[in-house]
Amino acid sequence: METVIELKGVVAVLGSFPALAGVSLSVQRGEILLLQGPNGAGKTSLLRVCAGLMPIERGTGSILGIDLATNRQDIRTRVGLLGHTNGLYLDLTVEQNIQFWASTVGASQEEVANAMSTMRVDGRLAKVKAGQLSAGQRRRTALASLIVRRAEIWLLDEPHAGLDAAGRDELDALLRNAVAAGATVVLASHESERAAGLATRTVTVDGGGAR
Amino acid sequence: MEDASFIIGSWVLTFVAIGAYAAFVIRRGRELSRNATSEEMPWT
Amino acid sequence: MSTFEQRRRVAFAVARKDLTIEWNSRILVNQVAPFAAIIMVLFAFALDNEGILQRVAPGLVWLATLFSMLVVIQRTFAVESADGALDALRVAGVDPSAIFIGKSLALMVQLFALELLLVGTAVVLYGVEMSLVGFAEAIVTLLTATVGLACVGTLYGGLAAGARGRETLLPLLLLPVVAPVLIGATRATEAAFGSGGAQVSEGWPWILLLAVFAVIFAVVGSVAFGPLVDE
Amino acid sequence: MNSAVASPRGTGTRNTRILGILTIASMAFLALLGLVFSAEDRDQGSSVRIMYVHVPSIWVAYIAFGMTAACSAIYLSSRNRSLIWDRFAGAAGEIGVLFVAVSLVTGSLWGRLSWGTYWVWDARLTSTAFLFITYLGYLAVRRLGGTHRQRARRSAVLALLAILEIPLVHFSVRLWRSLHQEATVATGGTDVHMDGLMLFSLFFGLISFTLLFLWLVIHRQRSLALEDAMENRGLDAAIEARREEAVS
Repeated sequence: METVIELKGVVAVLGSFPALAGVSLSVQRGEILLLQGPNGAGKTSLLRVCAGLMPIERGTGSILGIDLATNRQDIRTRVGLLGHTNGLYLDLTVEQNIQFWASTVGASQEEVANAMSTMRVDGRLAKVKAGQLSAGQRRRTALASLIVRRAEIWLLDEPHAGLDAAGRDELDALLRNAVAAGATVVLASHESERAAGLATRTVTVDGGGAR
Repeated sequence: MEDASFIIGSWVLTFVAIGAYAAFVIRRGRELSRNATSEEMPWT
Repeated sequence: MSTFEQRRRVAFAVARKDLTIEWNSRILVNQVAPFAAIIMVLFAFALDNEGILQRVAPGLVWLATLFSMLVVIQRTFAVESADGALDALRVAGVDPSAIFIGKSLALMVQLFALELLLVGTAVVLYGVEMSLVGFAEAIVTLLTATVGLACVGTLYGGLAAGARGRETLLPLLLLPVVAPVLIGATRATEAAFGSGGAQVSEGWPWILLLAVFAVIFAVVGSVAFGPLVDE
Repeated sequence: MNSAVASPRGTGTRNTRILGILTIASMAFLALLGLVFSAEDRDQGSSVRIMYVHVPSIWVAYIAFGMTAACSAIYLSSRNRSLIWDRFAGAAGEIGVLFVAVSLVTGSLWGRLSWGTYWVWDARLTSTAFLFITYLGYLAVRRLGGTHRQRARRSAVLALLAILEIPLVHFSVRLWRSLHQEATVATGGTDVHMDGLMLFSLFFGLISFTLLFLWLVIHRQRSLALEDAMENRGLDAAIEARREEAVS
């Protein structure tokens, strides 16, 4: 198996607070890894480090074989992160948001249409401004714009939050499809029962470390 | 005499400003070096 | 590795996105433009003398532009950080220089519209009169000054936005840098307006200064934007 | 740890102490030269005595800002990106701001005596004021927080931008002033006819202020290094505390 995420003793700080206090983690291609742990354990920071968003202060790490310390910019094009925030422009409509993200990677109109129908944000919803959507609808829009980015590693922070039962089923199916197509998924979730059914492995994050 | 007070004033001001800054730098250094190890003070 | 073609596509996507946001929200039209117009009226209250107003109209136009520009820049980066879109852009690996060019382009369009409004206000409220050549010169001045302002505004706006909660830093960083634009654009506009007996021909050297400023900050900005905003 | 507790050493070494004594001695001698020995100027009278602190101050400020830019460039271009260059840049920037402020104030006092006004909109004065504000912004950006490397990169880029901006501002302010006839007020008043001793005093002032600058920048760099080290140590403790959370 190919190792896509390799962290050794990674420390990452928010201001002067060590959000990650020495995390070592190894993830193989094709895994669906569930991060569990209490609030403030460092799950979000761990995902942000893997996305190349947070610089690492100490330790070493590589994502898809690219060094986290030196080439974070190169990593970012190949991973997709759905954080606490959705990364949407609230004054753009659902369709305009997804179109924008599609145009940054050069995705086709067909891919946009597919992503929108997969996440059920097509039709009437497509013309609504993101600022007027419900939490679950925003989450689905964010997932749709994640789909068009064709990431190799999906990093998802509480992806189930705010989704209704049907939406959760669709998300699970989507992730399984993505993995079948060669992607890797790391997700943090409080919905442990549902996520455990989906995950191939579970890691507990606590006190800025992983076990 | 106005001239003299301006001249003395500018000299005094210059030296007071620099002196105060120098004192700040030295005191900060003393304070911080109290607990510092040799590795943290490569100049010693 | 992003090719030139990719970068151009992303830059235009970013510019179109920012302009669509303005089109959807009409913040510039409904809030910033009235604010700019109010500044012009307040100037008239403060300098209550028609002769003076006519004489200093060019300076007032550009001062009002700078103040409104601060608001516009803060708005264009608030849009990015409202729902973590700037983070999303960074994760998407979008080339920072393309973001810089795109956001600058959108800012140029918005600033230019704002300046046209301000010049119009000066003509109406302050009794400014222009010859045809003067009018052409005013337009060229607006264009070159706008390019410089937009580039430098995007550059420092990004820096201030990257440091969360420290948006108040923007005026301190930005206003000293745009001093050449204020000087150059004011003199060129004076020539165009004929304020204080200035000749139209006196304006062109100042426009050259504005052009140099614009070129320098367009080039430097696209290099420096990444390291300043990233992290 | 033990050796550190034994004697509080501060940021000084034998060499900086020698430099410090030299600086103090030459400052005292400069005061004698400037305030007692040197003659009054033919046109300006005794007010020329302000020159001996005013000109060296702005001289130091220029050296300091030059050093900030040079160290920032070295930081960005060096392979290992040693933070010592960032700290030298920061130390020099801070000292530069102090000396620009001193020269602005002494300059306006001198101006009051020789031109009868504290401030004229002369090109050099105006662009010096901009210099001051620009580097205040630089120092503000250094204090933004984040990791040391973030601070170093951000402020280094900003320092290079400042170097680019200064000539532009200076040039445009000069163009701006050249249109106004009153500009001669500034240049006309500063015509100082210097005899040998005055010239020597001024030259001596430049040297002793340069010594002062070196002494300050070395000490400041070291105390900044200590600040960074203490922050790192705070991080070590915080990491320990963070790990404890998991055990409980």
